[in-house]
This record gives sequence, C-alpha cells and structure tokens, in this order.
Amino acid sequence: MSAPKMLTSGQYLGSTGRLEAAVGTFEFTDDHEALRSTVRAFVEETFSEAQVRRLMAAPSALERPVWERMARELGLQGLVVPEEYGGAGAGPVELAIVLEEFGRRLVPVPLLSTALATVALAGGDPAVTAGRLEAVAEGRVVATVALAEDDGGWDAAGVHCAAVGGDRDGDGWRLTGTKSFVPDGLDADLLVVAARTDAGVGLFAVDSAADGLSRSALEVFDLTRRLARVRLDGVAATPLAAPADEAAFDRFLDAARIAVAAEQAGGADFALAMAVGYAKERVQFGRAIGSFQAIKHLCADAFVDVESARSAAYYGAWALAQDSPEVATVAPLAKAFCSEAFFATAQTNMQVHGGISFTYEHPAHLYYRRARSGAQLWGSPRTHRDLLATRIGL
Amino acid sequence: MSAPKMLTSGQYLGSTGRLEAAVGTFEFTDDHEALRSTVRAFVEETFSEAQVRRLMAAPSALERPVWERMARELGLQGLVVPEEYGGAGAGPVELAIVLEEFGRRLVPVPLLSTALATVALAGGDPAVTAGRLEAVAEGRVVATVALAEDDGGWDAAGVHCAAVGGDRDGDGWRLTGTKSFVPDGLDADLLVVAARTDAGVGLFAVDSAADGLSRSALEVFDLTRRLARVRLDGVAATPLAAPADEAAFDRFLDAARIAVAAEQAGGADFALAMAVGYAKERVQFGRAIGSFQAIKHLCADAFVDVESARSAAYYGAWALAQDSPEVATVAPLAKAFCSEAFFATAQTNMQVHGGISFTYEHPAHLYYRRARSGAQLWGSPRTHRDLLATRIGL
Amino acid sequence: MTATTGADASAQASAEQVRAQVAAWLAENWQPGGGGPRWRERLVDSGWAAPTWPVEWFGRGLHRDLRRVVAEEFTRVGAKPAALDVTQLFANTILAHGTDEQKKSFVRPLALGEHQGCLLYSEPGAGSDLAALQTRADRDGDTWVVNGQKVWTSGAREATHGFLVARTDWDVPKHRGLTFFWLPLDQPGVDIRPIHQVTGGSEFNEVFLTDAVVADSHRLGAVDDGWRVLQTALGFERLIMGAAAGGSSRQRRRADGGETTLADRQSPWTRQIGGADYVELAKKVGKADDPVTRQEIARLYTLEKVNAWNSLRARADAGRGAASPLASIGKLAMSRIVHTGVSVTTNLLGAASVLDGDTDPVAAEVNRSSFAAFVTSIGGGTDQIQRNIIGERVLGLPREPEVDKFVPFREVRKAQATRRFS
Amino acid sequence: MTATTGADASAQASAEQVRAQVAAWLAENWQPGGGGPRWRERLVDSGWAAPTWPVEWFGRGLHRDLRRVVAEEFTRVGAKPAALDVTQLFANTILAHGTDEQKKSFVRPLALGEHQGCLLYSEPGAGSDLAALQTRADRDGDTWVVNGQKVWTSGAREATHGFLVARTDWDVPKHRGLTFFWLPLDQPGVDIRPIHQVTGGSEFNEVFLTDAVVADSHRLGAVDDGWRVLQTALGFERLIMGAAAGGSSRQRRRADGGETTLADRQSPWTRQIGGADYVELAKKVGKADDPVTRQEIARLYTLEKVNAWNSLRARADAGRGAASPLASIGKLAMSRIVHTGVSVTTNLLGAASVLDGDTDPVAAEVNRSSFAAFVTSIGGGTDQIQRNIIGERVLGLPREPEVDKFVPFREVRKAQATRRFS
Repeated sequence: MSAPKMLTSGQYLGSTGRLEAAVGTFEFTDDHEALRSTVRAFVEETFSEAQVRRLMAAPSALERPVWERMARELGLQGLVVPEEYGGAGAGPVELAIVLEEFGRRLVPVPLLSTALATVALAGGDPAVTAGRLEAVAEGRVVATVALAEDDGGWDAAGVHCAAVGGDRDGDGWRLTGTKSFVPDGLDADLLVVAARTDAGVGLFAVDSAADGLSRSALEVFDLTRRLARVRLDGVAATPLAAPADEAAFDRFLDAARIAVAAEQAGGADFALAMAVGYAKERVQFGRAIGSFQAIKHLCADAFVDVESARSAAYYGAWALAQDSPEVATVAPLAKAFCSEAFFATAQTNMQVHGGISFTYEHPAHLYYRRARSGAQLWGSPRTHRDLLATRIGL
Repeated sequence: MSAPKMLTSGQYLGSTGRLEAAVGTFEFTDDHEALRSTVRAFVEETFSEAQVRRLMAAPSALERPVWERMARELGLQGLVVPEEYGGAGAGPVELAIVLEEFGRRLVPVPLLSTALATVALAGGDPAVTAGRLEAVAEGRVVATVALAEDDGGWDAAGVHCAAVGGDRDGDGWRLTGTKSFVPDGLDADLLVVAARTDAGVGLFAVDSAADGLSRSALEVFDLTRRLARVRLDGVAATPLAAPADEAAFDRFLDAARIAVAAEQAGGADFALAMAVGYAKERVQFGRAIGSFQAIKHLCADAFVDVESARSAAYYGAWALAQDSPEVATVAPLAKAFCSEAFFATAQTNMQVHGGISFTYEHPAHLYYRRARSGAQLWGSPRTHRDLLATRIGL
Repeated sequence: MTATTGADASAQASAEQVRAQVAAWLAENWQPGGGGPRWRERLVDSGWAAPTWPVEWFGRGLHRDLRRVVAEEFTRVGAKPAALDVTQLFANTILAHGTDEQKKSFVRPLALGEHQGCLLYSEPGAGSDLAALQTRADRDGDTWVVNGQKVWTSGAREATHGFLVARTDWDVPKHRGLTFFWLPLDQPGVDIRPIHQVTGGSEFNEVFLTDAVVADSHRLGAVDDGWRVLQTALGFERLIMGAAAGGSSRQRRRADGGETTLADRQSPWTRQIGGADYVELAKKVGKADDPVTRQEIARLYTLEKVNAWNSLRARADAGRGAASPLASIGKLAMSRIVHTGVSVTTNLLGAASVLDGDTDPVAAEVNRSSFAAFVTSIGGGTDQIQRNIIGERVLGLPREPEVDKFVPFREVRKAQATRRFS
Repeated sequence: MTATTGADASAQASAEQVRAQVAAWLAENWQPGGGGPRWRERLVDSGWAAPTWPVEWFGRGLHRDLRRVVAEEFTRVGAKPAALDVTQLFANTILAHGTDEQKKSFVRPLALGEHQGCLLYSEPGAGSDLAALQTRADRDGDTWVVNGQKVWTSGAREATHGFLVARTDWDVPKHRGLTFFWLPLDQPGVDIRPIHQVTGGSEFNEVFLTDAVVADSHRLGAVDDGWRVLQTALGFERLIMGAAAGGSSRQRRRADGGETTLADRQSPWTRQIGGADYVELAKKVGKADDPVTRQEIARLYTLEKVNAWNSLRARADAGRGAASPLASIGKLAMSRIVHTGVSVTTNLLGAASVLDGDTDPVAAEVNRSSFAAFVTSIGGGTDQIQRNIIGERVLGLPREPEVDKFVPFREVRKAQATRRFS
C-alpha cells in the first residue's frame, strides 16, 4: 500500500471560496477511503479485543515484530515523514484517518506517541531530524513527546525543564528536569522533549539511552495507554531547530491537539457503535431496549456528539493541511470538544449496557477509561476552551 | 380566618437535635395546611387566568377594592406584621406558603412587593415602622422595595443612591439617585429604599408622594410583574433603624431571597402541573404523549426540580424562622436553585405543549416570562452561586 | 443500461454549451436594472427560470449539476436567477404528480407569481403525528367538500391556493386514507385567522375550512394516495434548503414563511457563525475576562462551529448524491445552539434582560430570541421527534410499538381536531 | 372499628412503661463491654432484639413508634440495639409469608446469625425487567429442581441460604408464574463465582444453579404467587433504609451488600453533605478563587443540600404514615450528585486524575468513584427506570404499551438467560 498524497491546497477550491474549500476537505478521496479500509482491516485483524487485553497485561504493549510490520507493510510510522526520508509524505488528513482507526479499537501500541514525535521532527531542521525520521519510518525507532511535567500543564508555561549550555548551532545542550505524563515513555527510543532555555521554550531530541536519563512507569487509569515519568539530569539533547522557537512550539501543540482529537473521535465512534449494537440486541420488557425512547434518545444525542467530534477533527486536519490560520482556533476547539464527546459517549455506552458494563470482562470500561483520562491529557477541555476564548478575541 | 402562629423555636425539636428540628419544619401543621387551602381557594376564585389577563392589560394591576379585601378578609398583607400593629404575627414559613400560592397563579397584585417591604419594616425601629406596618396590614398602603439601580446589582455594592444630611436621630435625611427594577413601583404608596450614607448602606422609608420623587414604568418581558424606575432628587426619607446597618441590610436581603424563592417554587409547581395535565390529555400516534418516555422523562426531571425547589424554599423559611446561621447559605442557594428550577420547568412546559405554547392565548408563555425574568431579578443564579461559594468557605 | 434519453443527453450538455446559451439569451433579453417589459413572462417562457424542468413544461431539461452554471450567468449580468426548479415547491410537486391538464393550468401562474401557494398540512390534533390529520374531504360528484381546521400555515393571507391534505377514507389505517388537493382559497368556506403569537407577531395562521369546495380536477395523485404526494412535496421543501443545513422537511417548510423569519431574529448571533457578536457583547458589558463567561462563549462558539462543519460534510455527501446521516442532526443541533445562545446572551445582559420593548432593544431582541428558540425545538418536528428519527432511521434502532398502525383511523384514539379558544 | 387486639393494646403501651421494661431487662442481662455469655441468644429469646415482632415469634408485639424507645435504652447502657425487625429482611419476609413450621425453623437461626441470607433475584436476562427472569424450578415430588443463573448477588459467599425467585409456570404472563423459595446454598448444584468488577473489587457474584434442589417445605407463599412475596421482601428492604433517603427498593437491597460499599467510596465527598471536602480540595489545589470552580462547587453543594432536604420531607411524610412522592426521587437525584461530584473532583485534580493506584491515591479514589457513580445510575433500577417510576407512579402519566403483558411468558421475546463469557 502506498499512502495517498495529501490534499494540495486549492485542489477542491470552488469558485465561491472558503466554504467550498472546506467541502472539498470533507470529501475524502478514494485514496483516503482505501487508506481507512486498509488500516481498519489491519487493526481488526491484529488488535482484536483479546489481543488488546493481552497487551494490557503484558509488561510492555510494544511488540517489535508487529511494530516493524506496521512500518514495512503499511508504512504507518512513515505516513507523515517526507518522501525523501523514506516516508509517504502524507499529511494531517491521512494521519487523522489512521489515528481515528487506531482510536476506535484502543490499539495500545505507541503509534500516537510516535506520530506526535514525527510531527515535531518534521517541523524541525532536516540536519537534525532526517536520520531520526528515517529510523522512525523504518520502524526501527519508537518515539514519543515529553511535554508536561508533574503539574500537568501542556503549554509553554508548563515547561520548567531547563535546557542549558548549548551554543547557537545546537551543540552541547543539556536538559535537567522532570517530564511527566509521557505517553509510552518506557518504550520510546527517542524522546522529543520540551525544555526551557533562557530565551524561551523549544523542542529537543533526546536519546532514551542517554546518560542521566531515568524513567519510571506511572500507574494510570487508562489501561490501554501507558504513561511514564522521565527524569533528566544533564542529559545531552539536540534542539530540533532554533532552541527557543515558541511559535513553532505552539504550532506543534496545535497539530498535536488535532491528532489527539482524531484518535478520540475514533474511540467515541466505536463506543457509540457498541451502545447501539447492544440496544438492538438486548431485550427487556419483551422488546429490544433500543426501542425505548430513553435509550434511543441517549444514542441519538451521542450520535450528534460523535459526528460533531469527527467533523471537528477532520476540519482541524484540513486546516493543518492548508496551513490555515484557523488552526489556532480549531485545535483547542477540537481537543476540548472531542474529549467531552468521547467521554459523554463512553458514559452513554456504560449506561446503555447496564450492569454488564460493570464487569471487567466487558470492554465498555476500557473506552470509559481512555475517554476519562484522555480528556485531561494534553490539556483539559476547560483549559482548551479558555485558550479558544482568547483566540476568538476574548 | 386568623393566620396560624408561626412555628416557635424548638417546637418540633426531637431528641436527636438539628435534623429532627428540620423534619419538624417540613411537617406543616394543620394550621399551615388550612392557610394554604384558604389562600389557594381565594386565589383561584379571585385570580382566574382570565382575571390575570385582564389585569395584565389594565393600566395598573392593582385594584384597591380587591387589595382591601385581601387585607380585611384574609389578613394577607398583615401576615408577618406583629400582632401589636394589627398583623397576624406569623413568620417566614407562613409567608412562604402564601407567596408560593400567589406564585402558582402569577397573581399580578403587589403582594410580594408589599411583603418584602413589610419584612424590611418589621426589622426596623418600631418608632419609625409601627404606623406604616399598621397601614400596610389594614390594606391602606401598598409598599415595595427599591434596591437595585440601573446596573442591576442587588447587594450593597450595587447601591449608589446617596442618603445625606440626616442627624443621628434619623431626622432630615434626603435621598438622591435612581432606583431601578422596582417591583410595582408605580402602584406603591410607600417605598423602602436602599441608600448609601457615608457610613454604609441602609434602608429608608420614602413616601411615594414626596417632593422630588418621580417614577416611570419600565417596559418588561414578564407581563405579570411590573417594574418601575424611580428618580429621587433630594427626597425626604426616614431610616428604618440605624441609617447604615449593613448587617441588617444583608439579613433583609437573605429574607427577600427566600421569599422570592418560595414564589418561584409555586410558579414551577404550577408549570409542571400544566405540563403533566397536557401530557395526559394530548394524543398523538394513538396515545397520550405522556406515555412516551421522551415526554414522561422530561416531566420526571421537572418533578425532581420542582420538589427540590420547594424543599429549598421551605428550608430557607424554616431557617429564617429559627434565626439559624444557615440562612446565610440557604438564602443564596434557594434563590439560585428556585430560579433555575422554575426556568427549566417553564421551558419543559413550553416544550411539552408544542406549538400551542407559542400562541399568546395559551398561558405557558406567561410562566416562561415570569421564570425567565425572575431568575435575573433580585440577583442572578450565577451571582448567588458565587455568594454561596464565599459563604461555604471558598 | 439502455440508450440515454433526450433528457439525459441534454443533461450531459457541457457546462460551456449551456453557459453560452444562457449568455446569448440574456444578451438578447436582459435589460440592466430590471429586465425590461414582461421580463418575468419572457423568462418563464424561455425555460431559463427553471432549467431542470422538462422542455415541454417551461424548462430546459438540464441536469441539476448545471443549475449553477445558469445561476452564474444570470448573476454575472446582474439578473437574479429564478431557480424555480428549486424554490417553487408547488410547481415542482404538480409537475411530479399532476396530470398534463393540471400542469398546463397550474404551473405557469405559479411560475409567473400570479398564484401563490401555502401549505395546509398541520392541524391542532396533528402536529408530530401529521398522518393523524382529521380534516375531511367528502366527494360530491365532481367536487369535494372539505371540513376541518389547519394551523401553523404561514403565508396563508397572501396565498391564492393551498396544498391541502385531507382524509377521504376513515376505514383504513391513518396513512392510507389521505388525499392531496390544490385548494383555491378565495371562497366562502375558507376562513383564515392570524395566530397571535407569544412574540407579538402573527406570521402563522389558522385556516378554518367549512364546506369549502375543491374540484376533483384539483386533486393531485390518486384518491387515498395523498401521503405519497405529501412525501414528494416535503422532499421539494428539503431541496429548497439544500442538504447543507440538515434538519427535517417540516422545519424547512416553515423556512420561507414565518418561522425562519422568527428564527433569524435570534441572530445576529446564530447567523454569524463564529460567535463574533457574543465576543463583542461580552466586551461591551465588561465580562470578557470573566472565566465563566469565557467558558460559556467558547462552548457556544464550538457548538456553532461543529454544526457548520457537520453541514459541510452533509453537503459534500449530498453533492455526491449520497443521503447523509449528517443531514438529520442539523435541526437538533440547531435547537441546542439557539437555546444555548439565548442563555449566553441572557447571562451577558444580566438584570437588563428583564426589560423589553423600547426600554432596552437589545433585551427585547434576546427575549424574542428566547421564544424563537422554541420554534427550533418544537416547530417542524420537535427535538423529541428528531431524536426518534436519528435513532430509527440513522442508527437503525427498532421503532416503538405502534398502537395505531394496523387500526382503521376511525377507531384510533385521536387528539382534538380543532383548537378550543378560551 | 372493633375492639383492639392484644397487639394493638400492647402498641399503646406508654413509652415510659416500655422504657422501664427494657431498662429492667438490660439491668439484669447486659454486662458492659459485650453483653456476657450467650448474650445474643438471651437477647433474641427476650424479644428485645425485634420489639415489633409478635410475642410468639421472638418479639414483644410493640408498635413501630416504640422502636426508638427500645433503641435509646440499649444505647444508653452501651449496647447495640439489634433492631432485627428493621434489619432482618429475611426473617421479616418469612414472618410475613411463612407457615408456622417455617417460622419455627428459619427465624431463630437468622436472628442468631447462624444463618445468613442473600438475594437471588436478578439474572443476566432480567435486570430492569426483573419479572422476566428465566431461572426455572420444576417440581419433583416434595422437592423442586432449580436451573438457571442469578447475578449481582452480594454476600453470596458468606450466605447459607438465598431468597430465590424462580419460574414455575411458563404458560402465563410473566408476573404470574413465579415462586419464591428459601434455598440452601450448601449443595452441589449451587456454584458461586465472584464477578471481577471494573473497580478491581468483587463484591458481587454470579450464582449458577444446576439441578439445585429445594424442598417444597422451603417454599414461601403459594406456588406461582412469588411476585407478591417478592414485593414484601422488597418492602422490607426499603424499611432497612428508612423512607428518608428515598430511592428504590432494589438499590436498597444492594445497600447492605457490595453496592453501597462501593457507592460509599465516592465519599468523603457525598457522605459529608455540606461539600466541605470539595472546598478543602479546591483550596489545596489553588482553585478556590477560580470563578468556574466556584460555580461548579456551589452547584454541587446545592444538589446535595436540596436532596438532603427532600429526604427530610420524605421522612416527615413517612413519619405520618403517608407515602411520600419525594421518596421516589432520591435515587435519581443521587445519581446526578455522584456523577457531578466526580466531574467536580476530576476538574479539581486536572491532569493528576489520569493517575491511579499508589501513584496518586486521591486520583485512585476519584477514579473508583467515577465507576461507582454507575452503580447509582444503573444498579437497583437505572435512571431511566427511575424516571418511568416518577412519571407513572407519582405524576400519573400513562404507561407505555406493554407488549408482554397478556402473553404467556413462553411466547415472550426474551433476553439471553445466562451470561456468555468471552
């Protein structure tokens, strides 16, 4: 499979301007549909619920042979890696599709982590990033991003980890501090770390095997997403580009928000499908419970939420692909909305399933866990709404 | 009819202390039930919907013969006037019952206004208030309270109207400023006005015929509650007690909040009864719409709201009667909760009625108007919740 | 597949050919500033007023994809494209279900604006359950005698005719005994009374039919087959709105009558997606920095945006000729938006929101919007009905037991057929 | 009215007389620190363990109003009042429906704690619709053979017996073919398996019944009349909780088993009405001045308070012997409170809420609470069922069409009778 090319700017632009451009975006191409089908088939085959539960219970959810197959056969890790570095050169729209599909089945492998790191790397200086991107695309390297710290702030203000000693060419930087809530931090070979220099916050590449770096697992509520705490004690690091480019950092954060939102939309979509499926099948009072308005209307409201979440994620991906100024508003909007839509849908799914959802063996709680924790990870809905308020002029 | 005596402190106190006391409060006595029946019968006979609509359309909703009958035959205006001044000497619990009943039918006569003024007067210096209370109890005088101003703040901070020139004995005070949102301000003979002295905010009695006082009607959304704007230009005024007793002012505000909450609980109760009645009677798809869960559950949720609103108002009235320190939290809580419960129920009532609620001739909109405006009058739910937060220690 | 018909061939006319034809016709017929004498008549007779209608019925037989080309050319010279094939739901329905005789008699006056239609569907006892309507039409030779009451009819006072659905067989289940008519309104048996609405306006009417008469020649479709004709008419209403905004047909129907006029009044907020007006109002009242206000405005902005994006997706689906599940969520989403919008503006205004009329025109606007929000949550299918539609038609959840499904309508429990005045 | 019976006369015994009797008995029998040898036995045999039970059945035949007097005297000397007539729902039910033989055999061991009961009501296919249960009991001479699966049984592993409702006639409508048994659990046909719950706990069990046997002498009430016995048993559960807190019987049933244990875990917040703990937490995390937090905590405090006041009103109604409509809203209100409480605490914790276990015990507590909230909104009658109950029983709204009402249960569409393991 070769990943489809991303939409080029204006490709779908009609004569009436912006809205038409947006229409074009939402009109996924046949290549997009093919990508989605391929990924869905792969996920369903490779990450059945039983398999997900097995990985949940394993010391690590990362199994290198599968990871390498994902790279070799599907090119998923290289999806947004430029072609010159061995990737598919696709864009945010394709990434959103893949993450949505992985999100639907709570696939616990570090794809989102790696994708976020890849997005960060792809925005950096090729002199620094080219080799790393190649390694990621080939499936040799698992990567992640280390942004927040113990106080759980995902913006520049939350970055206290100190980057010191570097020169203007990017050599000789050392990081000291503690990063927390690092997704798949124990499995990652490469960490993209946000750190603060005298001039501001920037992103740095750090080798997980570097001296002075130590990691510990965090006990977490979401059983399908592992988080780690990473201590850095004078660890050698390379800035991805200029060492304190906060505008680039903000752009990266917006891209990350939209990527996460797409994954959440996928989770919400599957949770709704579960609820609807059960409502059709479960009989009480001599008829399927989905024939009762109380259940039917819960599902209908969830449908509005889920489709709206998908729209927000897709529109965000489109805006990113177009490098539109709208990214600034859509990104926090999408993260806030998809977080809450997923959580509400996961709740509806629990409620519709009734008592059975309270058993560990039923998957409803896994979606609830992902939704509940995911809402707070990468910044809460409330934080993102406040950012949105600022960005629309309040 | 003689109004029942108010609950005396401890009358219902069981051996286990406070909770039992509260139980007693909610266990209305036979006298209370008799008062409620009497008032309900009077209201239904005297203020049918047709009569309410006639008063809505009239230049004034006050008809002196009816007003005098209310005083003479039912003693309603004198309910909380001490017996020595010709009243029934009843308390907040009885007042809540009466206001709840008037609220149920949106009775547009200035009873709430007069009651609030009476509560203020009853907390003042008998030397100032005795004659005025007698006149109110006898139905000779319509009274109201003038608290907020054009910026719509109902606490001391919202009082800018200046009280100047008085001596320590209360003589010679003059008020200058503008009071707004004054209920029944055009009909009132006596105004209790909040004004600011050099030492703080206090309440003053003002004769509506006094020199320098001018009034104008405000066009308002709630068709069954008239509001006025009152300009004071050096108007002679008498402080009810010490001219700047802000603690007394706050106590009065809390009593007013609870009185208003009781009226709102009544409106909510009737709006729910309308919705339920229609849901039983209206047939679509071959059966009463109340048999559909969509409608049934709207009504059930409204029932929880309405009963909770009544509980809040009753508990507030009990706390007032006991002069309990809980008044400080219950008062803002009750006003905020009853406001929102009434509004939600009025909305449910509109929604359950469907298209018919959109016709002027159907009463649903009258409740909606009262609920919508009443939520903002005397301070918004949000303002009151913030006050509650402060008072519970935030 | 067989050979293409003439119409299909025409549909394949290249956009450039059509563009040239329109341009040529306009060059000959259009006079800047108003079109010139008998413009409307010339336009209708040219077929360019309704390019997708058949050539023999005032159209050009073009494929719907070419509508835009025609519109572009009209707009280019400053003429308003009539697009009757989109907007004239009456003529569209008559063309779909009428006899040649009816097409001949009814379509041209409608196209010229000499006749105006209104919709006589809803009744006091048939709101959500439209098929339960009780207005009766009884045959009397070549005519039908109609008795009953219709309600929520917008434009009735300006109309010459109405699309009437009436019951002609009471001994079959409710959907099966209805017949569809094109009722002349200028007759003694038709009494139109404006409804005094809570907003103060009277965009809607009640229409009382007392021994009103309609010729059998004005019947559209077969006797007792009116439900099918109605579905066509409702479909044309949806067309008017386009698939874009989502929502049900009955909401749409109201759109060119009073309801959307009302709904629009809750603008300027909802009309200008992007929430800029909330932002301005918040600044004006000094609440831009209040965290509660900021959350609330951001939430409303979000609801508006996601609904707009849903609409774009729905439109894209429709553009591919696919029925979009997204089209069914717009109305419900809009209901939430308008009620939320009222809440936000009320909180911004605070105490001033109790004012009305000239005392505070902004408050008056919000107050009117607060009522208009119920037009969205009730009119054209309540929120509750919308959730049923989503649950059943989109998600495939089973229907409830239908107690009136197989019962002769005569025996079904019914609501009051007429409105009682108090 | 006829002459008072002995029990009635006894009921009128003055509080002072009763107080003196209890005091005298305690003076003779109670040894501070534990009651002394055979305390439990002496207590049960004295009748003071269950003062309202008949004198012939381990009670004193007192009126329920005098329970408090007895309890006060016990408490005064430092003894725990047993109040078996409130808490022993098994014995209460047996006393209400059992034969003298059954009362003789079953009540004393229960009163002494030698026997423990559990409730075998719910099934995988009979949750909200309890009457649709499919566990069958087939008669075989003097015994019944039971097959089926029960679920959500708390205390099953500690119990010696269970209240079993099983279907004995499949050819009548669902409520009419059920029979009630007192099933001994210590037999090969009973297989109790703990349920692995999402919270990590296993308070609940599944009970698999495979040719389990119960003697006909253990049947309570008539054959096929089990629904009526069940209602009595559910009523005694309500008694356990008192009318105060409102809520349905099935929630109550869980109360002395696992569910309330779980629900309690969402304390310390909901347990301490007054919201002080939210306030403290808000201060600790530095959000006490945040207006959004303040609104949210005030709102939650309000929900807790009004629910408490509703309960006081319900208790006052119950004290007057009146059925209170308020009793039916407590469970629904509590559902909103606990879900809201979780939301508030989650917002207070922010990112830390993703942690769990020893990494962050506060987060772990909130996470567990977030699951426990579903015990309230699902267990013992879902929120949806609660709204039906309020709508129908309190507001008098008509029931929905019931497709299974007049149909032999054999022909009714049913859910899976047993749980499938994946």
